[in-house]
Amino acid sequence: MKKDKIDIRWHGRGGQGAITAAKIVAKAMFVSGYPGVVMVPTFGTERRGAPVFTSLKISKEKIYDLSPIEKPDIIVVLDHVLLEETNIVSGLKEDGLIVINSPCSIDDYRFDGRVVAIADVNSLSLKAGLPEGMINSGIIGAFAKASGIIGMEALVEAIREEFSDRRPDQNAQAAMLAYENTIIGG
Amino acid sequence: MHIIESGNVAAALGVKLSRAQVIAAYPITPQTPLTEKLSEFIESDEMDAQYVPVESEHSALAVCIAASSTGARAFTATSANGLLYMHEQIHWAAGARLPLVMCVVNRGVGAPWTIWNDHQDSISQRDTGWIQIYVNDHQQIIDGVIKAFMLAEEVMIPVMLCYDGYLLSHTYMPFDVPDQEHVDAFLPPYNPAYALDPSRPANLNTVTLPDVRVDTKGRLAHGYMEIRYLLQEDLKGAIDVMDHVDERFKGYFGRGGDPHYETYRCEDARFIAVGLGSLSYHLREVIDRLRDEGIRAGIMSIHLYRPFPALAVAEGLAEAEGVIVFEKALSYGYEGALCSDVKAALYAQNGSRKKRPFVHNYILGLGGREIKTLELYEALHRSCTGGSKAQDGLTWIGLKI
Amino acid sequence: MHTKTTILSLPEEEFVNPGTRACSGCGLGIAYRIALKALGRNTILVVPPSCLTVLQGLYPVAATKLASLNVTFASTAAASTGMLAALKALGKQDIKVVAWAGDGGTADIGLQALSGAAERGDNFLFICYDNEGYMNTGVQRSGTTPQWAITANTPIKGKLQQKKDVPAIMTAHNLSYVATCSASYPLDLFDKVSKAVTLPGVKYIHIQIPCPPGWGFEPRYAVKLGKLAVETGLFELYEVEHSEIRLTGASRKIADKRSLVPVAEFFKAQSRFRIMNTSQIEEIQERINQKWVGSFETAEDTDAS
Amino acid sequence: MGTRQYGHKTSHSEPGPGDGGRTGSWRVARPILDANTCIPAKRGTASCFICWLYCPDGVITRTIPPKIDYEYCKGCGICAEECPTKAITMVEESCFVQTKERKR
Repeated sequence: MKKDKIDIRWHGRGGQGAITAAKIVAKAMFVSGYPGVVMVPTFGTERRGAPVFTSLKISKEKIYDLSPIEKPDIIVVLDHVLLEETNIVSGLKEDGLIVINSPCSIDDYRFDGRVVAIADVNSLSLKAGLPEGMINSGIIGAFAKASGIIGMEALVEAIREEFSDRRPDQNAQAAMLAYENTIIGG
Repeated sequence: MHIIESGNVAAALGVKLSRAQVIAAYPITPQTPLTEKLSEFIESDEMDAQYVPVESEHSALAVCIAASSTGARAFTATSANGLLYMHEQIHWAAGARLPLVMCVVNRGVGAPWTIWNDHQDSISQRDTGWIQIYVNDHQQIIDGVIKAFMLAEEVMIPVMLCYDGYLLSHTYMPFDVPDQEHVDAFLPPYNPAYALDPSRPANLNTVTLPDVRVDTKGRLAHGYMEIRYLLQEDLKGAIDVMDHVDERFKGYFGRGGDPHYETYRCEDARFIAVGLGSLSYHLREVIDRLRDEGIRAGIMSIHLYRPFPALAVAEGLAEAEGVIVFEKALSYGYEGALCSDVKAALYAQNGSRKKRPFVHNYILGLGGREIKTLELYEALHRSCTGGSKAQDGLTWIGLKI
Repeated sequence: MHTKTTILSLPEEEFVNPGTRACSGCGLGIAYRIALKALGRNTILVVPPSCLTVLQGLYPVAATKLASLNVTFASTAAASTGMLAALKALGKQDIKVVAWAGDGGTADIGLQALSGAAERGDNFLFICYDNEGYMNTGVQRSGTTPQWAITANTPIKGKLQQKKDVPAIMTAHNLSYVATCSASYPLDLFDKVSKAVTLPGVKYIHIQIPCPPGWGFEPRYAVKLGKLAVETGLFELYEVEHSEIRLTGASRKIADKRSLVPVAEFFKAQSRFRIMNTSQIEEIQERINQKWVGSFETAEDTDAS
Repeated sequence: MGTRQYGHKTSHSEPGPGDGGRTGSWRVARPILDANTCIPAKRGTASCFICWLYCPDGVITRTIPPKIDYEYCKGCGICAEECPTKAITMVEESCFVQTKERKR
């Protein structure tokens, strides 16, 4: 997926770190030659555990429209259970990609011909030495593998910077593991 | 150095770089991350300032008023009802001619409660004698804070720097953080002509009579009305001072050049949309689409709302056939306040023209109602193609009633 | 231990110019003059709207020789905090910040900011001069107006509620110093103000101010009325340090002598209490008696030691 | 900006006497001190000064004998009331007006 403008919508639960994940990708994209980067979180009374989403717009030019993404190129789902609760894939472009953190088989997911990528980020993150539930660095690895829009070097650097005082090595390792173990299908 | 951060962090960095000495704030969404960041800078000794966690917004401005009167550079920030709770103090700070800077992270006001963005909070403070500036992105926030201190201290009038709650405050985008060294060179320390001082005792803001009166040295001192007249004159003078500040800033940092308003594709425009804040950037998408369709439209994004640069605005709109004002606030019972201001500017400045442009007014996005690009397009298209008869008075966008 | 100030040791320098707009016989004039002597020149005052705003003078003439900042009604304590923060930022911490608010500006509209500053522990002295009503606006009731007082907005029945005990509220904030004073006991006032400014955090001094027009008596009796309030035991002079209350001056003497002047004498000297009947006076007398039981008992212990 | 040379742009007051004018004109009765009864005057030493202590307007000096500034004394009478030896008496202002007229 090599475009001048890419819209990525991140779905997670309050407290899961979807915003941080999107922010890390934003930083990495910015240093990789996309001067137009805007990350617009869900606004309002977020509560821990409630479904949230954040819009990450990436462009070769400055972005002036800060409205939420309605037709994403990529959807990233930090918790596969959310797929059952809300219509997460709404607006996903026909040639779009959906990246899911899920322990299930890739064959369990069908989205009208869109490309699906899954990684069991929960167990991979545990394997990397992160505490239970800390999956926002891992999902970045899966995103990188599935989208191919950005190299892991820039992402790992951005992850290390973001988590400089919170297990930078393990977070980087989680992203690497997820990158290596992402299955693409659909 | 470029970083990607939220608008609130951009503001906090601007305050830190400006070396504000006293900061007082009371938490209110969506301002909180800004003042939390400042408390973090101060507690970690990254910033040398006094942080006062007050018990109300009224007190936040009280702290700033007294600190500024005593000779310190002071900053506060708030939103919505917090700003309204300050109202008395807002007037006071202007009357006392204190160069405070306050970020207003725009939010709708209750009732009913809303935490989402519109401009009703700051627009309703337009008659207080403060300078009011609206910015459109994070670069303008951080630069705006630094410039605001200089402007405020040049004219001794407080400045409200307004930016959209959530849309800018909680959104992340890249911006350049100027070096401390350069900011120090640009913005000298605050050094007022008089600050409260036991060795030069004076009583400030004492009861002032309706008429002039002779002082202790036999000189004539003004009455209340002269003090207020001077505020008005100096506010008007601030329009030019803002030009100088912007020019100076450009000299140091290479950015700026649109102190009063920013235009996009207005050169040959038959129709010009007018707006404040991030909305005016959002409208660029629509302008591009209209241009693609052969409609010569442009957008004027007002930065300086008070003092209102009426002459410049009228000049900017002089060749337009239609002016379409998009607003996230309303002077209830009439129309959008900006629309009235634009009309007044056109009336006063373009009086000799045979034909003034039609002026349409759209109200949208109140209480955070999502502003869809398509709806903006439809509205602007309607105004541009329907001529002056398209819609008189005020039209709501996105209303589901 | 502070040595007690006498008239002869009281500083001669005056910090208030003559010819103020204060009413003839205004108790505030006495208290303000004396307190400023205790504060000295290296002080900045913070003043909300009140009779003091008028006493301090109209632009461009200042009756007070000290620097002073007029602030909005509700913001006195917060403004004091801001001034303090600026002085700290500018390295001028030797300058004393002293707030002077009336009872309305303290007990009513100013209480939130005062409580906030007290909780934060900002280092300034807050003086409430309590003339027991909104005298500057024409004698309306305030939170500290005593029960049964006729005021402009309790014109027939008098105030039905009892006086708000602000020093007790401030004591509950665990301040380093809380004291009550009266304009009629200037030396006690001088000593308390002198002591307060040496202590850390917010210090609170509550001064009772006889007000000839508001209370309804001839100006010449201003000092007498203030003394009567103390001698009847209705208003006590005390100070609180480390949560310990200690009676001072004339109130200490009452405890020692275990005798109170009947409170009826205080009420009868003022027209604001003209509607009070015997049973109302007796009820208040009983309240006063109850209040003093403890102090009389302690006095016995003191005598024994 | 302003056409007159005003000292300040804001309400900035500087200390000076007589903000309320010559407040001596408020007086209906004038305190007159009898040096024969006044304690410091009689003793010739610094003593008493209760009148100085209590004067709400600071118009009595701490001198021997104490002097009253009639330009600003509002005539409240607290000094007369509090004087322990009743050395100060309040005399109606009209008496002084008549005296002046007689002199003319």
